[in-house]
Amino acid sequence: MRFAIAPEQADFVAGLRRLLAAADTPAVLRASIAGDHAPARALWARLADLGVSALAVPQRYGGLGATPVDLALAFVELGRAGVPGPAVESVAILPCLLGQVAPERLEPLLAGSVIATVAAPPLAPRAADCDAADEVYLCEAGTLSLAAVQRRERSVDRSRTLATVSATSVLGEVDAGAAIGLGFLASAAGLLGAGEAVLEQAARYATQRVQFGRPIGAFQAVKHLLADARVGLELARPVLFGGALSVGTGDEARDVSAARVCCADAAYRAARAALQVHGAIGYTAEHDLSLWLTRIRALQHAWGTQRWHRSRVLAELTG
Amino acid sequence: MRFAIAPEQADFVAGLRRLLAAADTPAVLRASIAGDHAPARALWARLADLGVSALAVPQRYGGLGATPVDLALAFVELGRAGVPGPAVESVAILPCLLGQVAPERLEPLLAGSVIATVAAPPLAPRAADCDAADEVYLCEAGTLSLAAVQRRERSVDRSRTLATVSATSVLGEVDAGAAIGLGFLASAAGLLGAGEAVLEQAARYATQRVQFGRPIGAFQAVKHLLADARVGLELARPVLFGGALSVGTGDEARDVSAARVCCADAAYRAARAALQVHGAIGYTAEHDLSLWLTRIRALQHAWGTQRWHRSRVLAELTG
Amino acid sequence: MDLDLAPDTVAFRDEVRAWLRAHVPAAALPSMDTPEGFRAHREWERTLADARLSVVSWPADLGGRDASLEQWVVFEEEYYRAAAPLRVSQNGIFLLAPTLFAHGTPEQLVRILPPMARGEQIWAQAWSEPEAGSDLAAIRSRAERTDGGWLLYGQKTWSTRATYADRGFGLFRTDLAAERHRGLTYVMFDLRAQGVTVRGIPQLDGEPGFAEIFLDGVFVPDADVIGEPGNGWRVAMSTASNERGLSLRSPGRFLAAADRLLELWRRRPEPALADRVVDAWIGARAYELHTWQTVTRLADGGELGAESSIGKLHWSQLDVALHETALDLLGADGELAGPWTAGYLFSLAGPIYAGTNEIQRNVVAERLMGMPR
Amino acid sequence: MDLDLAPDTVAFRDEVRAWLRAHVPAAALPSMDTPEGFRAHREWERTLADARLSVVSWPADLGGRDASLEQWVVFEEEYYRAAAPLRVSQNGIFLLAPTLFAHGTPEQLVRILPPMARGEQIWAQAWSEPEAGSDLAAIRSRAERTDGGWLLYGQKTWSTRATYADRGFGLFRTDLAAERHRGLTYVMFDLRAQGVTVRGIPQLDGEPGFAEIFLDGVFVPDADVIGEPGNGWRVAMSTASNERGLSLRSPGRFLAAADRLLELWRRRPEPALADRVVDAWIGARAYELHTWQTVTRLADGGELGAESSIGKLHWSQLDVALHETALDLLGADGELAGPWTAGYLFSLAGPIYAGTNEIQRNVVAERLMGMPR
Repeated sequence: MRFAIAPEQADFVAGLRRLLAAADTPAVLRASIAGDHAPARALWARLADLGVSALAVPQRYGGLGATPVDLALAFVELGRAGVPGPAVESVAILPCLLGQVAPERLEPLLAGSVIATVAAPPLAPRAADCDAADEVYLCEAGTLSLAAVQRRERSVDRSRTLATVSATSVLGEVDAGAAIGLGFLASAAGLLGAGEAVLEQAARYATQRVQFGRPIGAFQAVKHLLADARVGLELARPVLFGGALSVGTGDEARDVSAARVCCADAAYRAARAALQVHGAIGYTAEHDLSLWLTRIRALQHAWGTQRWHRSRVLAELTG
Repeated sequence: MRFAIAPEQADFVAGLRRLLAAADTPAVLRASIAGDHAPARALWARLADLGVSALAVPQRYGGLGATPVDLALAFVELGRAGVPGPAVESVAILPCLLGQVAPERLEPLLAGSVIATVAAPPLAPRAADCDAADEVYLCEAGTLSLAAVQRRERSVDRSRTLATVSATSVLGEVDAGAAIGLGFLASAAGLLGAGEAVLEQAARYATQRVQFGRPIGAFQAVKHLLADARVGLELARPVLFGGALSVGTGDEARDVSAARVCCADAAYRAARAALQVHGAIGYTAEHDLSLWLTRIRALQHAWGTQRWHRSRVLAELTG
Repeated sequence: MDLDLAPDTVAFRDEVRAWLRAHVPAAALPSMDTPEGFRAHREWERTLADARLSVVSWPADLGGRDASLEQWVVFEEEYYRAAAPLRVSQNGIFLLAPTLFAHGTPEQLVRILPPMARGEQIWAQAWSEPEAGSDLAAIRSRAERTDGGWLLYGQKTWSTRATYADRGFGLFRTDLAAERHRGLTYVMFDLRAQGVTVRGIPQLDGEPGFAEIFLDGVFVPDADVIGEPGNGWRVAMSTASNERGLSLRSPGRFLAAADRLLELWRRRPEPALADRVVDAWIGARAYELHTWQTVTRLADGGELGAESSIGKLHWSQLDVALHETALDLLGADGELAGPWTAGYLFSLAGPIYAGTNEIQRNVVAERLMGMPR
Repeated sequence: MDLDLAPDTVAFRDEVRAWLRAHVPAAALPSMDTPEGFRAHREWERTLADARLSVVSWPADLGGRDASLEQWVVFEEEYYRAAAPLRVSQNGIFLLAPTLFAHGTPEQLVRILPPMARGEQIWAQAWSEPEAGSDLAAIRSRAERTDGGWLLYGQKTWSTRATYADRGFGLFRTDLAAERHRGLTYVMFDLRAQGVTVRGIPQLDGEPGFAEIFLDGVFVPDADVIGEPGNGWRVAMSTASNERGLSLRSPGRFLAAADRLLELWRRRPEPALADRVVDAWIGARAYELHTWQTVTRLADGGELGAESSIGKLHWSQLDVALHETALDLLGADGELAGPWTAGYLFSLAGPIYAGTNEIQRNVVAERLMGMPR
């Protein structure tokens, strides 16, 4: 029993974090909001160089065939940095789906030259971030198809575009469970990372912002708000990796959904605390915090709601 | 529209509060815990002199035929003082039930010479405080009966005794809705009063107890705990009286259950805050706070749970 | 004790209800934080004023109806129930006007209030500064004495509506030697005057709902100072109490939102969320009844005072919880931009503005419960 | 990264599980806060010790098995799952013993620990005083120098188990001139010695789970001081960290409670409470996984440190919420005195003892997040 990341995993995380810290992701997100996806594409290309897009592609197709733990580690960093999507879809879900029926489509995906997204009704009724994607898929009733955008809709997170899609050509029958399970895990990881990022921003702000003659972090109300959010994140992290270790076992449904519940709750609590600590400035679109706040809210509803994941855990526990 | 108590109601409340403040109710409760109900009986006799036991008895039977608002005002004070039961049963519910089928049994009840309790399965499967009562009734499936204790059980509130009962002789068919509705209202009022009492105790303690060189009430964490509890109680009070005004109207079920939900939640939150403010001393049976804490928890389950009342409100709103 | 509306209130309510049914635009107006939306909302104020419904609680000679508090609460309830447009004039009519009624000169009343009532002058509040958010006494913007008036210098921020509004009001330091609360003066100024620069600040939804105001020698005549110079803190506090209290957050808003939540529940029931739905409705109802209690107290000559902090803590938390519940009921659709997400983002500001909830809890604990400072 | 138990841990777990199945009393022992219950629990400690299962993590020559942390967590999980009796010796084995291992002399180890392991000496903690609850540095009880030892004077309170225990341990002021944390000495003393008066304090459930201890010239030999005189604060802090951390609240306790909650849910499902039931299980699981993370870190030579405050905040709130959920599921039966109400009342102490949660939040914010003091 060694429930800690290995040195080579820590190295991978450190490399990823360095790349992302230098990438000015807030500017990338703002460009996406303005409809300019070129900066996001450039960032994705650099992430592909580091192997991110090849993580979940099996080795027999030239990918890294990384473990779910590695995938989760990567998504924590993507979430922390606020990398625009479609990440869960392109990196976590589609490799597993395409490997089953259209492995020839994997190569550009793992190389990062193609970014793709997928809708999976009824759980994920819309394809996310299709404006930034080269390919759109539809996975419905056990069938994977290429798809075309029907109707665009806006998300509360202005850097996301959502669209209902319809199938244009059928690729074949797939077992979607494993693929979407990886999507749940990646979604949980991304939320944890985003939650950690907003709480760090809030803690930094609390030591700098002075009101009533003291840094606001000296007030017990602010301390306790931050501490409670920290507790949530600290407890969510091991549940995330417990979920990653359960992938492929009989406990996967229970443990991955538990991870998603914990990470999404902890991230949301951290976001609320961060906004309260920042006060009015956190409410402005100009402040970077806003990019994470709306994203964390939006992702509560993506790839299964909290309610859906909770009832899945309960069914596993009592079924 | 005058949503405030009238001067004569304020006088009644003040008189009741004076009597109860002088009655050393903690000692009365401790005697009840020890199985000695004589002090409780003596207190009940004094309350009867003030008219409390006659409040809900119709004037045609010699009672005061008081309004539901008056009844609620009285029960707030009984709850605040921690008067042992059976109060909801003897003062609020039974007058209305007995008036329908056995008005001759009202006279000793309103005089305070008889204290009575009642079970009403499935909502109230056990008769409360039967050890302190002279008469035990069973109201089940629209029939009111005299009843005998079958099996005693302990409550988490050690001053309450619960018992399953069985009918010994049938008194007649009753419409129990109105009677039990008054019970809900009285239960809500008692909880509000108990909540106000524990919060006042906590606020007093917070100004006296010194830790780290300051009264603990100077710490923001303590202030905010108290303030949040206070908000709950302040918002519950108008809902209680809104419920009282709705009795007999088409909104009664909705508004009385809403009152019970608000008052019970606010009281419970106040109890938890009071315990946290007191620290270990609040956890001791020797401290008076303990008498209210266990009572507030017990009463969450009496005359309808919070869940039951919430689903009643929702049914009224959406049915 | 009763909750029965007076006969004239019932008549007034029926009139308001009928008028709103006939006049509220079928399609929602564009956001008032866009130029075209601001114009549309300004026109709506004019429409309201033509029916003498824009400022019902004001005296008749200033454009109102001398409505009682009871009638005002009923008006607001009807207004929100009808889903009528948000009030672009709210900073003026709910924040500035009460201050003028309490401290303004007769000349100020007749000059300022009628155009406010007709939407011809839209007012922006200018309370906060970069270093004075919750801590208003830390204000640094100043007004220097000049011939016949004052010159304003400094920076205001989080100024709601200021992007498109006509005039602003706020506190300025007139005695630089005085400490914190002292030496502040309550000033009205023209947002189009020379020396004013307004920069819109986009909110979470991307629209510039508030703005920064830079003031560089902006002239303000003596006639536009409210109360005595140096006495601005006391003058402002009556406004602040109004902002936190009855005026800005009438129960109608939450009752209407709770009704929409129940409608959503009917269409998409989810048993696991039942209690949250019920609690949202109960919370709105509690705030309504709490408001009636306050209305009665004020009608009896009582003061709003520190108890307004209790109301603010309640409605601000209720509003967030109610909207979170709606988003959760919407399931995967909960992230779609629409009325529920707009209401949700708006609700998030509740625990922050008009005195953060942390400060309100201090007020409740210290002033109402006797905790040491 | 893995969660696979080592082969010897699996073997140990199987042994423990089999032994517990064979030996845990079918009927629960009477409360250890009654004289007969205390005796029964003391005997159970002896039974455990006979199987060398009373102090598995201790060295073999002191009655233990040199169990690894991994094995200890597994032992606790099995122990709670088997609903085995509460440990009447827990103050000794979880609070005092770690202090002795860190600061005791070899003589103290061999004299104190074996009888502790066999339940022959039951220890009570004596931390708090009437004026020093959360603020341990405010301790006033004192130890005066005398020939060959010390004389204890003063009063201790909230002393868990002291009503029936044999010996106690705590901090005493030995240098009256020193400020707060300084001048304190860590002392073990006999609860039956001359000059000791113990008065049981009934808890919410009416049983004397803790006691006041009055000390009037109680003699303690030098051999019963742990560490250097005057250095007691530092010595105690290692115990306090243990109290808050891994030792006292093993995840097994909450996993077992969550399993019972799920069992209750199966019998009395209530859809509106579904999410609370799930969250209780997830919370227990999270604490288990968090503990495995800590076990790994400690095995790598890391320290528990301020992170133990995170665990304490989590489990204490989880425990209350889990029991509240159970009571709510029980409906009208929720007020009946029984295992769930007993667990509920016990859980209410969690946010208070071993450093209140308010203090734990300060620790998290200040030491882990860099907030100013």
